[in-house]
Amino acid sequence: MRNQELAKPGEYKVGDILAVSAAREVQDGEVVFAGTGLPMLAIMLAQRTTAPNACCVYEAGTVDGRPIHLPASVGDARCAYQAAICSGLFDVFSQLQRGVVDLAFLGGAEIDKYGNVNTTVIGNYLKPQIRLTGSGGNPDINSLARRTVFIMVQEKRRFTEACQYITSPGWRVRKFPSGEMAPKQEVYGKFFRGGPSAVITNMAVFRFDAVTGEMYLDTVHPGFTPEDVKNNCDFDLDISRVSGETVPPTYHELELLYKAIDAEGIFLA
Amino acid sequence: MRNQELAKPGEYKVGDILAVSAAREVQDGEVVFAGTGLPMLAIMLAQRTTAPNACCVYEAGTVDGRPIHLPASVGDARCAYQAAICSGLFDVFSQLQRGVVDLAFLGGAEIDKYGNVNTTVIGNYLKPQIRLTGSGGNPDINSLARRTVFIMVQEKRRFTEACQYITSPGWRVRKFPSGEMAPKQEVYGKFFRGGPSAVITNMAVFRFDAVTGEMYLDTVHPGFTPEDVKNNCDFDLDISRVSGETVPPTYHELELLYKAIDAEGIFLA
Amino acid sequence: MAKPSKKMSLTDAIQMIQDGDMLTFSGFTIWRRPMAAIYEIVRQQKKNLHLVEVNSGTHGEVLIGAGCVKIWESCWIGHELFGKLGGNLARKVMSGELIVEDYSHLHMLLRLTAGAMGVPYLPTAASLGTDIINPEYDILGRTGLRDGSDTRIPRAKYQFVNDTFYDMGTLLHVPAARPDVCIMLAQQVGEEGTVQIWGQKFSDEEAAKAANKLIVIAEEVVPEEYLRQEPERNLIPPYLVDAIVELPWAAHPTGCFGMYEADGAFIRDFYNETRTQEGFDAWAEKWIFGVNNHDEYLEKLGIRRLETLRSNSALKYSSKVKRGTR
Amino acid sequence: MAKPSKKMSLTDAIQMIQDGDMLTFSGFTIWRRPMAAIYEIVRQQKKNLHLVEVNSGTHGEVLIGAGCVKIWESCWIGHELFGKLGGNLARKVMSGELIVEDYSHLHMLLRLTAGAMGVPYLPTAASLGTDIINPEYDILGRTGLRDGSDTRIPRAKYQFVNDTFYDMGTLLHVPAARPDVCIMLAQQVGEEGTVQIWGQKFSDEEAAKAANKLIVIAEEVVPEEYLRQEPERNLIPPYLVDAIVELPWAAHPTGCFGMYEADGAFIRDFYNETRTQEGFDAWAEKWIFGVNNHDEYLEKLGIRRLETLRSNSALKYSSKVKRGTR
Repeated sequence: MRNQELAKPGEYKVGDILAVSAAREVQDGEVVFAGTGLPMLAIMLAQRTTAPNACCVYEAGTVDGRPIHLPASVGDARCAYQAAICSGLFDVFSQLQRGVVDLAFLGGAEIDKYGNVNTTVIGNYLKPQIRLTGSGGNPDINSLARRTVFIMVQEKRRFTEACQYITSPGWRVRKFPSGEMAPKQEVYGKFFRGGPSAVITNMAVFRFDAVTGEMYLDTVHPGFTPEDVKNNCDFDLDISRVSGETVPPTYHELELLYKAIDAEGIFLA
Repeated sequence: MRNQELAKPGEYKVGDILAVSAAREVQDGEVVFAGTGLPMLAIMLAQRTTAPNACCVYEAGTVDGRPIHLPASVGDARCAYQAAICSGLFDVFSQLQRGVVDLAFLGGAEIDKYGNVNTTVIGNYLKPQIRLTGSGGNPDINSLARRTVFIMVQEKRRFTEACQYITSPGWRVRKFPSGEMAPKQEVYGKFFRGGPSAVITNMAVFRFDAVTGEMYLDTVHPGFTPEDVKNNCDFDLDISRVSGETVPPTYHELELLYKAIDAEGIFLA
Repeated sequence: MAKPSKKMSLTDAIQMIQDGDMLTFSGFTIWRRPMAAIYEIVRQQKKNLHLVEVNSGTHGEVLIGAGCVKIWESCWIGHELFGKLGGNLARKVMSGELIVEDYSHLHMLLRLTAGAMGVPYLPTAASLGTDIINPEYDILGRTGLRDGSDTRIPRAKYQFVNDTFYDMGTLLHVPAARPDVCIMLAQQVGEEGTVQIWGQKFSDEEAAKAANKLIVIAEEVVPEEYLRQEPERNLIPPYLVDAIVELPWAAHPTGCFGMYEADGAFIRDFYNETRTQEGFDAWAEKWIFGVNNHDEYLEKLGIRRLETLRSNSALKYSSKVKRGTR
Repeated sequence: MAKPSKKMSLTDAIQMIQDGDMLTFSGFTIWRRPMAAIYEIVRQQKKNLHLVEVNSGTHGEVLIGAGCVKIWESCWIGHELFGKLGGNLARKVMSGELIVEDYSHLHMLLRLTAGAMGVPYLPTAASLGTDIINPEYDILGRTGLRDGSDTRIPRAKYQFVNDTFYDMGTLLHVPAARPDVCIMLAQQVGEEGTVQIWGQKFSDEEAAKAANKLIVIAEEVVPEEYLRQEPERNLIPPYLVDAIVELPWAAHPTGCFGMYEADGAFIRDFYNETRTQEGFDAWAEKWIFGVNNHDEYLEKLGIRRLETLRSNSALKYSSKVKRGTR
């Protein structure tokens, strides 16, 4: 029998609750774009629990792979094992733009209250204080998937009033040529399909107000209070709508993560 | 030893001189787009004689096939035999637009003095007297290859002052929105790469004046006079520049055509 | 956990198509057309279909001859060596029964590619200077169908646009096509729906991905793991597939790479016998309405005829069929 | 008749590249990068290169660290798990030594796709609303390089265009990229130049076809007929190939599907040791200038290290390499 009992604080690590919380965002039958790392654990865990018919697309060009060893990158040969399709970027990004992707997992160095994300520079773009990796597919995926879920580290400097550089679009974005902020719906026209639906950190799960597009606190991981989270946000976080505590991993989920999905200890050291 | 002697009138048929004349338009190392029928014979003959490094692209998606049985269509499985690539239309038409195609063989129901071709309708387009097959890839290939060679039947009604409908662009074409006639160079801008370089019929070989873009008679097949050809043109054909008689097939070429290339008698009955 | 099955009967699959739907197909001229599905569309008497295809062929001639089609957007119709034009289309366009919108081959390919890429148009330099882009010859426009009331029909046939990035000159924008349904004939489909196509892919990938629904007629349904052993060879993932119908010889009389040759004699007879509407009706009575299903159609063709068409495994085409005069 | 051979030495192939050339590459992040060619570019001390690539990785970090690059147009650089950012690029962009033009992933892919399709731009809805398309952040424009004097640099970074076919809203046009040279690493190449790639194709097809010249670094040169037995598996025809160089392990330390794993430890060392210019120079002295050719590089790595990375034939990746903590 699978042990569906919840693990107690101290029996799981930060990565575990991140992976489990992310997995719970997947609905059965969805087409999911996932990047390297925790997103892989999340989709693989979801496929083994509540979303057996979810299909995972990796941006390097594999569709619905069934790896028997955890890939260490979306370009890894392991992604292609028992995949339906092994093609390339043009195939999968065209499908993304065509509208087939339901959900995507993304990350970022900095996020603002509208879910805009920065992975490009710290400081002035024209004279960067720190240059980061750049956008990758983050903005494309975030533009064109129906829902996105961000997995982030909870730090005051990372949860900011307004991103120094918007790499990836949230619910209020820049409308060019003027550059003024406007709702995503207005900027995307008939291409609008949705946007960030959750942010998952080491402390909490956040969601976005359907009208204002502002982030609010939804659940707090066991061991933290809403105030702890608020203190780790640079903007004035709405903690009035907290729905409760984040459900921790079950023993069955932990077993899947450590014995099956990441048996080699690649992301869950 | 190969018999390189020229065959005498009566020893070869119309299809033979068409195929041989067309083959002679191929330069070694060229990338050639060919359609079903005589163009296939022409490129295969050229590859076995003067252009061993010419490469044939069929529009259904095969590149540099080495068929051991003559394809009956560009979509035939025979086109893929020992091909370098077996892909699809997007691949080969993108390469065409990219500019890799040196030469293409095309046909048509009607041609005018500027090399415009009609394969769409006879009569008024809006109330057609006869509906033909439509453009196929003819205009795309003719637009984007460096040189094109048309293989046609010589009839007065087919060699016309101005096509009733321009399916495929010659040296003077329509410039929209006004629709006035203008040089192809002007309409194509930096996409201009060339245009029809020869028309080969059952009676003669025609070429085009580099300045005016008008068709003139180059060589006449054995057994015909320039006047015969002029009488089978509805426009006032320039016969002042005839360079001589079309070189007939050699016995070696005929042997290749009948014993090797079209051994089953598909196009050369 | 088992994935939900998409296998169904041909009848059920074709019932997914509504009158007035915009359709597209796998294949090229007389190759790998989903003919069994075409016959079933005629049997179910679908009406006012809007075909959008890179080129047409025997399948289009059957649908048009049977009166199922209202609008045809494409660039070519005929039967290659076995019939030099589309007699049924010619008859119906000359009588005004059919709306024909002419594009060129690359234009149609790009229209489906745009649909598959999720963009409303693509640029091209192909076929500039021709009457294909003559604004006077925009038939859907002349017919008043570009008013936006049918959201599948773009507001213009083309646009002329100057390139300001590299000063290449004036290009065309051709509008995306997003058919309601693509019917694809594939050699092999996995039990979950992974599609493998052998030989030339034609414009199948673009057609399938541009469409909102995909019906796959499979010569063979095979274990999903079998196709996944070499995912590089597969074309379409299961989540794009809405229906799977397993039927052998389902492209007949068109050809199917690695499985069977085009039946030239059958196509030539079709071409010769259907130049008139009476001729078409008689032919349809014999080959479509006169058989109740695909099995009966195959019985009527007979095993000897089919075995002659069957491909040689090494060559991927038949070495038995008589093709020329020698 | 024998076709002219395109086989040559790595030295000769890299001599086809001129100072100032616009380059692009096969692969994705730390996978199937033509590393042996990258090292040779550094050895030949090419200058002012202009890289245009969907994403970069270890190869880009080597070229940038060595001072070969003037302009980098891309969307990402790093080493995945083995180094979270591109330390050499970061250093040189922060010091103003390198011109960086940021696009998004799909933008860069479409730029190469436009080049491969022969059109000057493609439309997309990706990354609207972001600072990537902020006109203030058009670095090539700010640097005065969009004046048309370099015909490879488009006159604008983007255009905003309204769709009037389907009223989809405002889209972007991204300009085509047409690199002078693409360097591709392939598992197998035929004697005449047919290229076969195993596993994910990444953006290789677009990169190769967008470029004016194509240099192929092949793990194996095989008989042409062998690859032509299954032409559906091949990616690039011989006439697009300008040079073939046969070198085993030529992607090391990046991985090569079906042949060998990425050498994570080697990449991590590179990342850690090259955060400063002095560190880079010492690393390059050891691994690039300190060996005369690819054979010496492999000798230095040693057979045991390479054999650990070698793929299992059934799995297509190594089952021997230690990857995680368990």
